[in-house]
Amino acid sequence: MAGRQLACFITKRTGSRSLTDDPQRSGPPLLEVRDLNVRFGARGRSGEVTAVRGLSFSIAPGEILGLIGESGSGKTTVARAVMGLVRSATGSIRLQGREMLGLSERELRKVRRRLHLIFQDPYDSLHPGMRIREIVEEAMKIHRTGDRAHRTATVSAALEDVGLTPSSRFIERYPYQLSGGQRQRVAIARAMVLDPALVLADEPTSMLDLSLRSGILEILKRHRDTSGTGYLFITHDLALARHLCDRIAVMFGGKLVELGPTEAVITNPLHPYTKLLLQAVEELAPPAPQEPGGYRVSYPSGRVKECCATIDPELQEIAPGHYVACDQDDRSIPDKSLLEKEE
Amino acid sequence: MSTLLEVRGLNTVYRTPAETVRAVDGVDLTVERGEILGVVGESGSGKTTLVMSLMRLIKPPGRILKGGEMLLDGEDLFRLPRSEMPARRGQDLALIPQSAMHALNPVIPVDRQIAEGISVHQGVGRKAAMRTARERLREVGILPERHNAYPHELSGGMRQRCIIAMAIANEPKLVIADEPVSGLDVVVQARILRLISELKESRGLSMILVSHDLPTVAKICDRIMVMYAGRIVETGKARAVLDKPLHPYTRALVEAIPQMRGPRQPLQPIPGDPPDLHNLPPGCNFRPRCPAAFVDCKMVDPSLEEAERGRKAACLLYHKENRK
Amino acid sequence: MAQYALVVLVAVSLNFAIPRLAPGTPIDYLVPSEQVATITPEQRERVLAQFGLEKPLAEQYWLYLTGIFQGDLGYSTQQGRPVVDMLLERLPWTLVLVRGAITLSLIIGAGAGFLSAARRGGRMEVGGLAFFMFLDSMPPFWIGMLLLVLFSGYLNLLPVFGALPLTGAGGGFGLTFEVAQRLVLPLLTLTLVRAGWLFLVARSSLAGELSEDYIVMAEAKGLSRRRVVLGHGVRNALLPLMTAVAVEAGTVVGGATVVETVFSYPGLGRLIYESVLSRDYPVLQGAFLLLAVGVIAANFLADLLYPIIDPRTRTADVR
Amino acid sequence: MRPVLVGVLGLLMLIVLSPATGGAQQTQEVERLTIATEADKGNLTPYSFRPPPGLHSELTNLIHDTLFLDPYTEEPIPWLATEATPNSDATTWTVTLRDGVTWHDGEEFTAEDVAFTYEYYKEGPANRYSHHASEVPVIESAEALDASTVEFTCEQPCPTLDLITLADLPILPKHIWENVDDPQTYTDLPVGTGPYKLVEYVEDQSYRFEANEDYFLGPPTVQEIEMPIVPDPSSMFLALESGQVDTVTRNVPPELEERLGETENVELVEGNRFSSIFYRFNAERPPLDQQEFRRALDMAIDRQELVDTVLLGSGRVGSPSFMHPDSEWYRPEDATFDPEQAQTILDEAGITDTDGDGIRESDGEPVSLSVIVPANDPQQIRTAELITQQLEEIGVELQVESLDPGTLSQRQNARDFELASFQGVPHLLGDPTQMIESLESLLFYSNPEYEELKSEWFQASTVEQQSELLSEIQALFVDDPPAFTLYYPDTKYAYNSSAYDGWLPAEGHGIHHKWSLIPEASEMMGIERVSQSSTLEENASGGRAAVYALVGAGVIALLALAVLLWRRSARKTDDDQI
Amino acid sequence: MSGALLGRIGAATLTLFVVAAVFAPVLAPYDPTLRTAQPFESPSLAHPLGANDVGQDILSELIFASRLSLTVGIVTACLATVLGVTVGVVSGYLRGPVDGVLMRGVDVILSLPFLPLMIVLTAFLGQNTTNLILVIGLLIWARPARLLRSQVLSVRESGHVQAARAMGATHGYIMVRHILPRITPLVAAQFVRTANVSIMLEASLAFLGLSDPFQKSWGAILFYANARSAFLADAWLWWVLPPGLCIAAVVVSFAFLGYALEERVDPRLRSTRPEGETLKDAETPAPVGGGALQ
Repeated sequence: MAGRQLACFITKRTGSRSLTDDPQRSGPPLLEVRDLNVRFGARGRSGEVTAVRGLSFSIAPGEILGLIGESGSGKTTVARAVMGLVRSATGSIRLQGREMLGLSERELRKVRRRLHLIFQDPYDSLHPGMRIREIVEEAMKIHRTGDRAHRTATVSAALEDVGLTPSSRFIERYPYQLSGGQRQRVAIARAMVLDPALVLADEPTSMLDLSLRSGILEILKRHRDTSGTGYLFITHDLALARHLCDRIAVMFGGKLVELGPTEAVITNPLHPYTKLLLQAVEELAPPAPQEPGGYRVSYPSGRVKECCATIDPELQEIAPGHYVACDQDDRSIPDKSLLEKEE
Repeated sequence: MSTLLEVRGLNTVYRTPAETVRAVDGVDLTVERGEILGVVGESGSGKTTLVMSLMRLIKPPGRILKGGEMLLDGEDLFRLPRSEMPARRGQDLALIPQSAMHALNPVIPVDRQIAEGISVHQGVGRKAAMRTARERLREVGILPERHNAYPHELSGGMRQRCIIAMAIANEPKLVIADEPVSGLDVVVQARILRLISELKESRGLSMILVSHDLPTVAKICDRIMVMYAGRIVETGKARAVLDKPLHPYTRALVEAIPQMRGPRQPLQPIPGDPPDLHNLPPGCNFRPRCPAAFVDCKMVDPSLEEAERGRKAACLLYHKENRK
Repeated sequence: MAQYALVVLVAVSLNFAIPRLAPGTPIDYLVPSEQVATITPEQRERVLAQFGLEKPLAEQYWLYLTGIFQGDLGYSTQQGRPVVDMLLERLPWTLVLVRGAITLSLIIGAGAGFLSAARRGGRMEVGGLAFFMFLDSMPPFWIGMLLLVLFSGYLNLLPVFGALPLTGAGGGFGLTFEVAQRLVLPLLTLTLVRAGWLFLVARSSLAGELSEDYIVMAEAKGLSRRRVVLGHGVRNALLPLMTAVAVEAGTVVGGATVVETVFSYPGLGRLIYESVLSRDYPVLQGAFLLLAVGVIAANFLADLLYPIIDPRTRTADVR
Repeated sequence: MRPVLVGVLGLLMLIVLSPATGGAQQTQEVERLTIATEADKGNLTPYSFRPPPGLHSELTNLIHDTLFLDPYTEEPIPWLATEATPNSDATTWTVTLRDGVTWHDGEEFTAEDVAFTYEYYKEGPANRYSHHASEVPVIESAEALDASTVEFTCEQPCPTLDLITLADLPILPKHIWENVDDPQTYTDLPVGTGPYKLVEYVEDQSYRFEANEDYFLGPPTVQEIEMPIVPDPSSMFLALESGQVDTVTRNVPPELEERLGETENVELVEGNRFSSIFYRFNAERPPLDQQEFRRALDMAIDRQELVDTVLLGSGRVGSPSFMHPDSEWYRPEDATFDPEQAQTILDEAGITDTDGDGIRESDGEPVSLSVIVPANDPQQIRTAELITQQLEEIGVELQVESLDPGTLSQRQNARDFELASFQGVPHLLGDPTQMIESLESLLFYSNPEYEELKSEWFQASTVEQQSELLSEIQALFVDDPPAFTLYYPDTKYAYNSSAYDGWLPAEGHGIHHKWSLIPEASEMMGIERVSQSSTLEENASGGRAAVYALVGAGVIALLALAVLLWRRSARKTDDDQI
Repeated sequence: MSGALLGRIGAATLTLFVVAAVFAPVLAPYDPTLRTAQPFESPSLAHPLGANDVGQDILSELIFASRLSLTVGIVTACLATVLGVTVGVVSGYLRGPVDGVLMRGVDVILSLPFLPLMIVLTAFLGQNTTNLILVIGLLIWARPARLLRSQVLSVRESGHVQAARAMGATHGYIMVRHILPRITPLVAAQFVRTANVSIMLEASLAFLGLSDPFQKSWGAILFYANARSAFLADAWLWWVLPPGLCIAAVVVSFAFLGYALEERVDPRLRSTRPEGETLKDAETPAPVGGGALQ
């Protein structure tokens, strides 16, 4: 994974003060993650991997935070840690002010009622042997909410909400009878029935065709708008994040390297990795169909200074609400060949 | 430029006692020398079947129907006896398959896998083949110390590079790439595409690049073909297709691309579901999802006709009788 | 490693306990039955003492364990010979038979299985599949008896019993030939019995490999179908097959009991069977130990071997 | 793959098609004889005894000799001894030994060896023979008076010492056995004075004997004996049929008599080996503790049906006398089969069916007995099955438990059984001293009258007295049998007459023993060797030809089918496919 | 395709035997425990397969024997499957130390020599059908357990299991509602496989004379046939071939059925793939981004 040369992207530890709130919003955060560390493998053994280090961020009610990073950057681990599915997590995760780390399995199960996780693979995340109705109402059954009639009504409403209309057409079907897009809608409907405070969406569109992605994004957005649910939206696709998210957090090598309002991060990326990511997206983006207007990034060239190999910089606030973990004055893009090797 | 490949009337069906599914339905295509032809289509549009048909690697119950032709440098590969195909694959036609993660034999070092193809086609010894293989690996940017690595020791991007090295090992006339970058991280995607562009420049590579991702294709391809439900619905120069999509489906695809620039606009989803080849609607296949559909679309199955200069579309909107 | 040691220890302990759980003691067999009831306690003690069976169980167990490490498995209560000698005497015969049967059935079963997987969809394929499954389903003793009746009885071509020619004299080719003649039927029986199973394993593993993407890639490289199937498919399908065979090779030593009985073949299986009937604890313990160690060693070997043939399993964190 | 297969098949065919070994010689001086035996009996010392099946003493006695000929003869026939003279009350015997006898290793055979052997049997660990020196009779001492005279002293009169004891116990070479502390783990090949030397013993595989050219009665008729161990009966007779062995030690089961009789060169002879199947009972368990009940059971058993069904008629019904009808000591007494009488006896004993379920009750408990039988002997299992049905007739339920031999002996030894099926061996059925002892030790027989007769028997100083007492004892068995003898199966043996036909059917022993191989023995024992004249040539039966045809047709049909399928699948072509 | 055909053949054959077993008293011409013919009688119209050594009708014996063989097969398979599934699911789902302990136990069982052990155990427990079933069942669960465990290991990583956990479902709920249904086809295949094995083991034990000799079973018929030299006489045609063929037929029909089931679980085994699968599989884009759960 991350080599020594890239250590400069990796902060030692974020300060203890809660610096990662969105300055625009007031009130207590919905989710507050502080100094999260996750290790895998036996402690001290050669197989030990630190997947997440010193991560801190928060999500306000009704906010969509985009967590960006490439595979292996630890973003899925963050979601799993928040769900309490990772035993080896340390630090602090507070949901609506309540500490979740260290809860017993029994208590965790109760807390999970207020959380929901949407998975990447709609083929895999729905039980192939259960009907759509059973899948959607499962959470209610597990938490013993409502009677049968209420559950059925809720399921129908949720299916209609995600655009599976009329719901009666889908309710008795099995997942294999649905297309990928429809399945992902079912997964979203399943997330909605218990009216969770926070939804964690882990690459919910990456397995879908382009033509279906936007539909899913719109549903999520609408749900946030109507319910005030907070979202942690995990993706590797900066363009998607730009369309959906209020704020963006960029992860690299298990660390948060940049965090800020979406437009600020995209128009003014500070961390070299963010810049690299933007450059790649730029490279991949099609030639604009209309006359390109506005912003075009140009990157100063330069090399990573030696210090980055040894210093583990902390997140610092550069602009209001815009944080970066890099000590360089000219936060230049790193040598390409350096990254090339790290593929 | 001269024409390298000309395919006419390619029909590939999957035939079982229960039903016959036309996965590739009367496709014509041409590739010029030194050109990259992009083929775009979503799940179930028959892209992969097209690729495998061109390689003549369709396995039962799939079969390529007689009557089509595939002229490579003027020679009809569909008329060759099956036993001669292995000699052509890798030599005339090379494949970059869909999943780089699984396309390498997990128990053989990558350089030997590449050398295998070289020694078969060039009839050289093991050592010479290995030399060539390593040369190719260097060319695609694999450091020498990783040449004898096993596939699982390499990252996704590096594996994809190996596959590319394998494809160009025998300097084939045509490379057919099926989703060469899907499944990779953005940064890596960018690099792989850059590599392909570079190879095109340096080697004058001719290529068919198949993808579900319009932006990817648009970026490096010279021409684009859009596939829908086993058919070509639009062709044209990449730039032109992107700037001014003709077919409603193409237009929808373009509009669904999230933009990094400009104001944030709500994305326009394409309504409905991807086509189900087992159960196609009468008339135009795209009609159920088409915002511009009119009465005739239900009855007439539009053919691919020239809509503008150098552009073709399979949509009644552009048929002569409708253009007034 | 420690886990293997633990498994061996538990297996070894069970091997100590199981024969002793069965009713009956060697004394019932050592002394003519008309006398057992009348022999005095001293006489009884004396007979048992010769085999260390008069001691308390805990002590017997301890002696058994320490004996194992010294390569001493005690004396047979029936033969009065060191168990180690007896086992070593039987082992070659079992190995010749079983190893031969595995090799042959591997050639026949796996060969046909690979062929079947490589040529899918033919009429022969279903027929072959059904045929080998039928082979797999026939009771070994039954096949053995039928073969015996056919070849030794009706056709009178092959010797009926034993492993060694009767005229112990001679040597060289003649002896080898005689031994081979006597090996034919049991070998054939075991081969037939195991070929079906190997056919299925081989077929499914090659079928699995052939549906992998790298096979398509190998074909796209321009390799001939033959080369793709042999060089890539079969090559990779051999891994699971070899592991299966390695693991099975450990157990098969005990599994030949029935066939060895039918053909009066002096293998370990028959020794075990007879020792069970005569409650020959030391021999049973020794034989069970040998089998358990065989199985565990085969498993261990397979575990060791696997990373060598399959580089994917070499990295430590892959479980 | 295909060439490999062809190669393997070729190799197999090569092996298959080459002729099997085994040929026969016509001369009376036979070079080699192959005798299949059914069980491994260790290294054939007197201590390597194992329970049946299989011959033990017959094999041991190929190597070892006894002082007198064998325990089942009418008169003592001197063997290693030339003479044995008792004193007046038959408590002391003076035995004169043959001169010029040597052990296989060349050492001279002397009186020291004899004295040593008896002391060794008496003092050492128990074996199959030792109780004849330590229990019945109790030999106080065996003393070598000089090189060729031994004096035996018994605690009580022992009139049958020369006839039985001295005829039964094999003599061991002192110079070897005096160094053997633990005979159970003695694994060297034995040394004896007998007509054969054991030259090779492959455990569980075979024995090989060579003639002792210096045998005191002259060299035996057969130079070499191969004795493969073939536990499976089918294999054994198959081997005989196909000429791979010349004779087998297992007696011919009734169902094979006809077939073997028809086989070319194979002859059957009644070997007169003593054998019986009897049920011993545990007289401690009620209601078996009542003599009337036992008598009723005995009466309810239809022995003729057993013989007809299980033995297909090849056998004799069991007699309460217990001993074998052909034994010199047998006193004919007939068993009564009378189920009605049995019912009456039960009724009178108060064992009646009170609840009308067809099963009688005794002390309020239904009379349900169990019999334990060896699981590996279907004849005995079938017998039990029939008896179950017979006892049902008189309202007694019998349950059969078939047990493996180990469990069976354990249950019997622990007296954890009600009825137990048992196979009588020659030793038990032909040797009165053994029977007297076994009545208590094996059968737990106790009867006040018998006790009296027994002590008289021990005091008797002549054979005649003992014989008379034995008659009285056997008469006693009619009303109070020590066991239910069911039947005495015929013991026919099969041999290849072209290989050797000098077999001697010796009373109690069958035909596979050293006397069959010693020219002098026939005259000494007064038994005719089996004659050649009765040989009847017969062709293979039509049935076998039919089977050949059937198998052949099957194979051809299969081949044809395979070829057809192969061609059909090959003809399948693609139509519109590229 | 081939699997479905074989599966149908297997099911049909098995049905035949089940019918024979259930309606044995109706179908069998005689009571197999009664002596209705002469011992060793050759086949005749009255006794199509002749009579055995005590004159019982062999055809009736065969028909009644299907009861025991099938009962042993099915009951043992139930026992072994329940054990195997429980251990496999618990072990694979919970992992950790529980898994370690259970799997070492499985290793031990697998390392024990089967047939000899069964000989010892039946000798110890007594030769009756219940014990036989117990012994076979207790010995053969280990293989299915190990197989199922590996399947559970992969199922437990699948999205819907993670989703259920994330929803706050208990372990018990997940194992029953999510894991079990997913491994059902494999369980069915294993059930069939164990039935297969236990019928064969029963036959072998009976042949060695180590089962209850009064229970009519095919192995026991062969035991008597062998002991009464049927192999040597022409009687092998009607006394030896039929029971052996019955065993083979039942076992092979179980095997066919099992194969058909396995083929459904693992489409790679199929002779030809249904086209729907081909298209879907081939064209579903591979996961992108942080797919691998570290």
